[in-house]
Amino acid sequence: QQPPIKIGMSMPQTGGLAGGGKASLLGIEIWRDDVNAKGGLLGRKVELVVYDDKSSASETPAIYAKLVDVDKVDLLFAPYATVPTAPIMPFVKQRGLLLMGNFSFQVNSKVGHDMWFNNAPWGPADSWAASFLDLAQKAGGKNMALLTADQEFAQNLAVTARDVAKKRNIPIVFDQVYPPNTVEFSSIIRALKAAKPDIVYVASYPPDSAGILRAVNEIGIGDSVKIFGGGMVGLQFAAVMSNLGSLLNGVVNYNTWLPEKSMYFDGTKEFFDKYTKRAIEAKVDPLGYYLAPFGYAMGQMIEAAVNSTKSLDQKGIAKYLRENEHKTIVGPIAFSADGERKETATLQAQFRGVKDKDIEQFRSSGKQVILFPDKLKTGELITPFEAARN
Amino acid sequence: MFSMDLLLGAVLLGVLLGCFYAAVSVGLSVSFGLLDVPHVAHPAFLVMASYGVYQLNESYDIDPLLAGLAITPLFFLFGLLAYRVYHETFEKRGSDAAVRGIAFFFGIAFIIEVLIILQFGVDQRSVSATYIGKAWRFGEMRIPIRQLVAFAVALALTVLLAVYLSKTFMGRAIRAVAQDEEALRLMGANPVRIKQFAFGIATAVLGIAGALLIIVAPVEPTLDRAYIGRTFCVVVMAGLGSISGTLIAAIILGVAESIVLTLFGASWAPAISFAMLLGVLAVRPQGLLGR
Amino acid sequence: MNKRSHSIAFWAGVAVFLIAVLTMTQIVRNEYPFFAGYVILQFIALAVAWSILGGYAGYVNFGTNAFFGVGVYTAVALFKATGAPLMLQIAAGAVVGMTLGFGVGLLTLRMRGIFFSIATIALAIIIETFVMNWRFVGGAAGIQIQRPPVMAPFDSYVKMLFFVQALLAVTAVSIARYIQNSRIGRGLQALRDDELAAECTGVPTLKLKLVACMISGGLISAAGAPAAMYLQYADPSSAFNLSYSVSALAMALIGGTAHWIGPVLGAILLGSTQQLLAVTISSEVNVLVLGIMLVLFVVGAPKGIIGLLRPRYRLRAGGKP
Amino acid sequence: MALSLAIEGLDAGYGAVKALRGVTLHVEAGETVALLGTNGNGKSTLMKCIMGLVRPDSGRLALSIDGVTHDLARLSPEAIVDLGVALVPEGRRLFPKLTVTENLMLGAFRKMARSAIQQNLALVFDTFPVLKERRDQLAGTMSGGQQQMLAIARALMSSPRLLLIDEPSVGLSPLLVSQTIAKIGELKQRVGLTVLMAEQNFNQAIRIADRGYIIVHGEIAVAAQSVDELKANDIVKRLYLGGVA
Amino acid sequence: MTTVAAADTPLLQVGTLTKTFGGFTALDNISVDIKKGERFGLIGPNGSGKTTLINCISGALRPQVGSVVFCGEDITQLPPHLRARRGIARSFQIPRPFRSMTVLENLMVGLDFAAAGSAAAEEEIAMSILTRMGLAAKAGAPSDTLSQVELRKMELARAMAVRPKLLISDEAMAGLSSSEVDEVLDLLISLGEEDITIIMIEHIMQAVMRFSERVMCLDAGKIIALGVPAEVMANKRVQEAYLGT
Ligand SMILES: Nc1ncnc2c1ncn2[C@@H]1O[C@H](COP(=O)(O)OP(=O)(O)OP(=O)(O)O)[C@@H](O)[C@H]1O
Ligand SMILES: Nc1ncnc2c1ncn2[C@@H]1O[C@H](COP(=O)(O)OP(=O)(O)OP(=O)(O)O)[C@@H](O)[C@H]1O
Ligand SMILES: [Mg+2]
Ligand SMILES: [Mg+2]
Repeated sequence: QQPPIKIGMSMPQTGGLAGGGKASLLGIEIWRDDVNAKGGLLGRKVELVVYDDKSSASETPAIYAKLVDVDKVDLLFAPYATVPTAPIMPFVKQRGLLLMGNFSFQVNSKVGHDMWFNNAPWGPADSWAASFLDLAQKAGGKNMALLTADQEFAQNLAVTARDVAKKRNIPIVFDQVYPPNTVEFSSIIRALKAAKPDIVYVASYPPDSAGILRAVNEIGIGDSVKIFGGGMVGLQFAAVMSNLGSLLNGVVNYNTWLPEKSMYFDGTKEFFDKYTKRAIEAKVDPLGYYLAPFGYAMGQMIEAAVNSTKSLDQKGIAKYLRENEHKTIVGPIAFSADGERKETATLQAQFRGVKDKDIEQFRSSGKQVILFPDKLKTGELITPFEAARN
Repeated sequence: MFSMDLLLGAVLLGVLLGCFYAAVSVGLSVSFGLLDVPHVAHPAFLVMASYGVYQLNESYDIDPLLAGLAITPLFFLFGLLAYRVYHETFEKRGSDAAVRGIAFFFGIAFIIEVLIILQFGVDQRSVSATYIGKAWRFGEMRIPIRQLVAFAVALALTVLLAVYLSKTFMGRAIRAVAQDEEALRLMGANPVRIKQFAFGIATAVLGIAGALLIIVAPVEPTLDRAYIGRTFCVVVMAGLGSISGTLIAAIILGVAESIVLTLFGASWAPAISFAMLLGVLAVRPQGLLGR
Repeated sequence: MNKRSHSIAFWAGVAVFLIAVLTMTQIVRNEYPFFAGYVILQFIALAVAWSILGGYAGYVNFGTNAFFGVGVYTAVALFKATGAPLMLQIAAGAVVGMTLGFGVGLLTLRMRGIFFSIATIALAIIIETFVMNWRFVGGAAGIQIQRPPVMAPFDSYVKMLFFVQALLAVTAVSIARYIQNSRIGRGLQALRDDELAAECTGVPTLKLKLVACMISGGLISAAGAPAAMYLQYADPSSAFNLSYSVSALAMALIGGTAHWIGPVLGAILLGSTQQLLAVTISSEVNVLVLGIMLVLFVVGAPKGIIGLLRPRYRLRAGGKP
Repeated sequence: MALSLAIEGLDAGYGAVKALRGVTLHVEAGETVALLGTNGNGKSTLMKCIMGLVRPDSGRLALSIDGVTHDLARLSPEAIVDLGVALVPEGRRLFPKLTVTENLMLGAFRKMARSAIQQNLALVFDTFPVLKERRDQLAGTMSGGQQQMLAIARALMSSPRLLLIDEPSVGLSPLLVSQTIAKIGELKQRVGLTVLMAEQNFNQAIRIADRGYIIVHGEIAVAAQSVDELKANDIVKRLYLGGVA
Repeated sequence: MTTVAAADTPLLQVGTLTKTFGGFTALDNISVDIKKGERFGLIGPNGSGKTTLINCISGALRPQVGSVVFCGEDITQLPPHLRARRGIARSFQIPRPFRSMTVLENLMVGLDFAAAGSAAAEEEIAMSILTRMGLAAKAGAPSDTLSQVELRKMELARAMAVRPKLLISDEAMAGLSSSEVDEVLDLLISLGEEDITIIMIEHIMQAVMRFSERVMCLDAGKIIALGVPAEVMANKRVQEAYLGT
């Protein structure tokens, strides 16, 4: 019996990122069980070594040092999200280690590590804002309001949004950054409404996304608004979605995977069957669309690379990952030189016909109609925003 | 972008927000302001109450405010128990209970956070009620009804507590107990029982405050950390133990936050409200209505 | 033992410790001990520095995170602007920390007890907000940092940081020990008990408070300054994390504040438990263990670990917030 | 109105410090008994034992009221206060951040006293007019002597039957000392108060005392049956009557 | 030995001092000179402003109007610790011990900061002061275990440890028996012989009479009498407001 192949990672299991971290980990665990059921990799079982980084950047350096130097893991996965990932980028570069990224945003742009591969569908940095503004301009949007959380992810989105707007000569009539832990958005929304924007681009964090939508519903946002949303983190999670219910209608927001017919690939359905069952026991997100399948896909890519290179040589694996397109449950994935997706596969989707207090409704198609990218599109934008809300 | 209308709206919304702050702080004003218990777990208790309300709302469809009222007796008992534990294991022995108490209650707060995570998971939770998500039209203005609810409840709570503390024998004993326990004993009152009872009240109030918290915005297990600064800020700015001061301080804070959010941009809001706290303390080191 | 031989023993101990640390960096290949050890040493420096103000003088500083973050961002700003070497970053961190300490010291003029503690929380939030809005150092999004090449005799940057942090911890301990044994210590203790009586007995309370704030603040910021190089990344929410405040206070109390060895023991215990928990019981349960430990210790050892070891330290333990 | 306090063989102290040794003493209804002794001899400790604030190591503490005997060593201070015992503690022990009125109202916490608040308030305001003037001042900002008055007044608010006073004259001006002592004497007549009083101002104390004890190193050295006997005692002569011209 | 001329310049000059609390005037235009080596008694009804006056002299309070000149230097704006270093020490009427320290350590604070010397010598001096105050047996006791009277004595001892030129005692003898009063008086008088100027606040008349070379009586913040003890005691206003005889 050969020793198992160890894959090491930290994962936020407490703190602000825990919700995503747990769902992501469950996706990876399902892959591990699948691959082990098939006899493992290179005939060896796969074992995960996972530590909690408490959603904090200051914990991860020591954890990854331990994974590499003490646990002597064979491969590294990154923790969910940007903040915990950022401090380990220089470390893996110095050590020449392969790192599979997990939904972080632009952490490799300054480091330039050539053995980094992000599983997220983000693609080029500006594609995100570009796709939203494409939709907005097509709907007749001429000026933009920007409301962003003072958090790294949202700020990164805001920066690209300002750039893209500038390039396209879209004036920004309102640009506010709100601090974490803001309780009440009524005041902010009143001010935003007073600016009479056509396009409202919101980059918010989970606790705030709900607050913003509530305030929008209560205070109103004005008939001028053609499109609302874009970068609201949180609206991908089942708990938030079922809380907000009908308040979601009309919002156009980014997503990564949705139960629309264009999104099913080889193994996708089987994956969600397993996930749904296990999520209940593990008390994690019951839908798990946003992160879990990408955790699984990360495993699939490693599986393919190891099986075809027939070794655990990290350079070889990196080379394979860089040069091939990979079939996964979230569709084909190909990487560009910086380790991000060659082409963006970040969805923009509009909520429609959502009722209150019902998680199950989100399992059926049509609740979130995909507007972008064209390849995956399942419907057209309803505009203006107010019209799309009923 | 400035307009009188916007300013007025900001003030109005700020008053409502302030009342909400008062409601979540007033218990602390008793437990910390009057009893000198360094209750840094107060916000954790608050979040726990919100989860209680959530549970009732979710499984029995009880109105969140009613649910808050329903768990109030439970929280009263919980407060009695919590104080008992604090007292027996701790206060009884240490002369420097105050600083160590901070560490103790931080420990308790961590434990509560984790227990909530184990029971409910890490996702956000919120409740539904007819008045959530609706607004009351007031001329041009639209005021969220959930904020009006917070306003009314906070006002009622503070008035009730203030009257209770100044007009009843028990209330006066509660205000005296931290100043000299032995002397209070000489008055024929058992200081431990008084403190326990007062702590019970301070915790019971959290039942309703917790309902408001989850009515106003969704909660998640570690939300308490965001409220440590805010609640202590309100209580200290008020002047320790002053109930009416708590309401005033909270409203000042709410209005300032709201004005800054509406007119100057949100990213400086926390700096400004806490700078105001420093300003108040610089002029009146004992707080607005402190003695 | 008399004072003199105490001193000789202490400095001999310091020398042995530093030599051991240096030797370790030369012979141990595995880097993990240095990553983890760095954090523990940092905790020692923080806890000892905190207790100079919080323990001796009884002014409970909740703003440890403010000083820590200021140290981090002084280093970041300096490094980004001039590429200054590590030692200069730390020195600058210490100076800025002392300046901030001076400001905090002025708060003690008017505010006693918990008012002071709350004011330090407020200060931390205000400074964090400033940093969040300061685009040069990356603002809220944080900033990634490329380490310069490591200097001899070290073969890895982390080992060097480990040694540097050991130096900082030793500095903090030496200063705390000096204060404790000098009349400054007695003056701080007197003003903790009764400021007016101390003043009327000839204790220059304002000066002592300012000195204590500046030393404590300078040391905390200095201990924070290398964190940017350690993480090779800095972001406001990590640098100004409230957990630094909680940990510093908890470690000092768990160890006991009557003697400088208390915070050291507390930091070693809590720091290594945290490190150990993070890599063993991996889930929310490790926070639970931490919470329970905190509660058990303050309950079970009212005078801290040193109170358990030497009951005569009954006096001087802890202050009023 | 039968009330008597009987103490037998009382030992008490603080850990290693033995403050009282075999103290035997009794106080009968309507009496005013003086307790003398130089500082640190255990007078206050004795008072605290009677109030239940210090638990005796051994000995008997019996308070009989209307034929019912209560073992004070087993009762809590609150229960003892409820029986109608009140102590004016040394060091005043006021609630510094409450006003004069609030301090007085707390004096009437005991259920029995609540109905008599108005009478008692009138009584103490009459005794110490300055308290009425300063009714809204915070107790902590009053002068030393004013605080002492407030402490006595607060104890009277509980309508006590047995009043223990630890050094009532400390910090009071000569005029107020004699007024206060006279007032205590008057109350004794008016409401049948029984008083046990530790008082160093011997000349004032014997104006109203019926008899007295001298406590030396925690032991009762002299139990005088009358004021004259006290005056004639050697220890008293040495401690209180000698020296100063 | 001091020259005649130097002895003539007052050690302490208080000029037109006025202190108000809110609307209440606690000190009203007080002027008084105190000579070097003088034993000065300060009396007055409760709340007449005695403590407030010495608070202004020691720097614990700042007067609204007026000046305090010590040894020819205007110290009105100096903080208390600098006044302590120049030689002004005081005791507190309501004791304010350093609770976390032993009695000996309490004294060491003053010796360390106001009268610095070598550590070993300091401890000796502290012990000798304690012995003179009759507190030697309590030197190692934590100060929070002292009785009230012991605390007052420690207050005085701690003030002495500052090695002052001017020692202000605020009712340090309250609660002492007359023989103990005598002992403390002897001590103070012997300090006076060492050229230390002493201001003593007391309500114990024998003590004031025996101790003071001059007595000043305050009433409602004003000086109503100032002179040799017998004169002041004979003053009609003093008798009405204060002595009551
Ligand atoms: N909490 C305590 N712990 C230890 N010893 C104490 C405590 N309280 C008092 N003592 C000691 O017990 C002895 C008796 O004290 P007590 O207060 O009863 O004396 P007293 O006769 O009232 O004296 P005084 O006239 O000074 O008030 C004193 O020596 C005192 O130091
Ligand atoms: N902080 C304060 N606020 C309001 N009034 C005050 C304050 N401090 C003192 N007073 C008042 O000033 C007056 C003078 O007080 P002071 O303490 O000087 O009296 P005293 O002469 O020392 O009296 P005693 O003999 O009773 O100690 C008193 O009426 C007192 O109530
Ligand atoms: Mg006594
Ligand atoms: Mg006085």
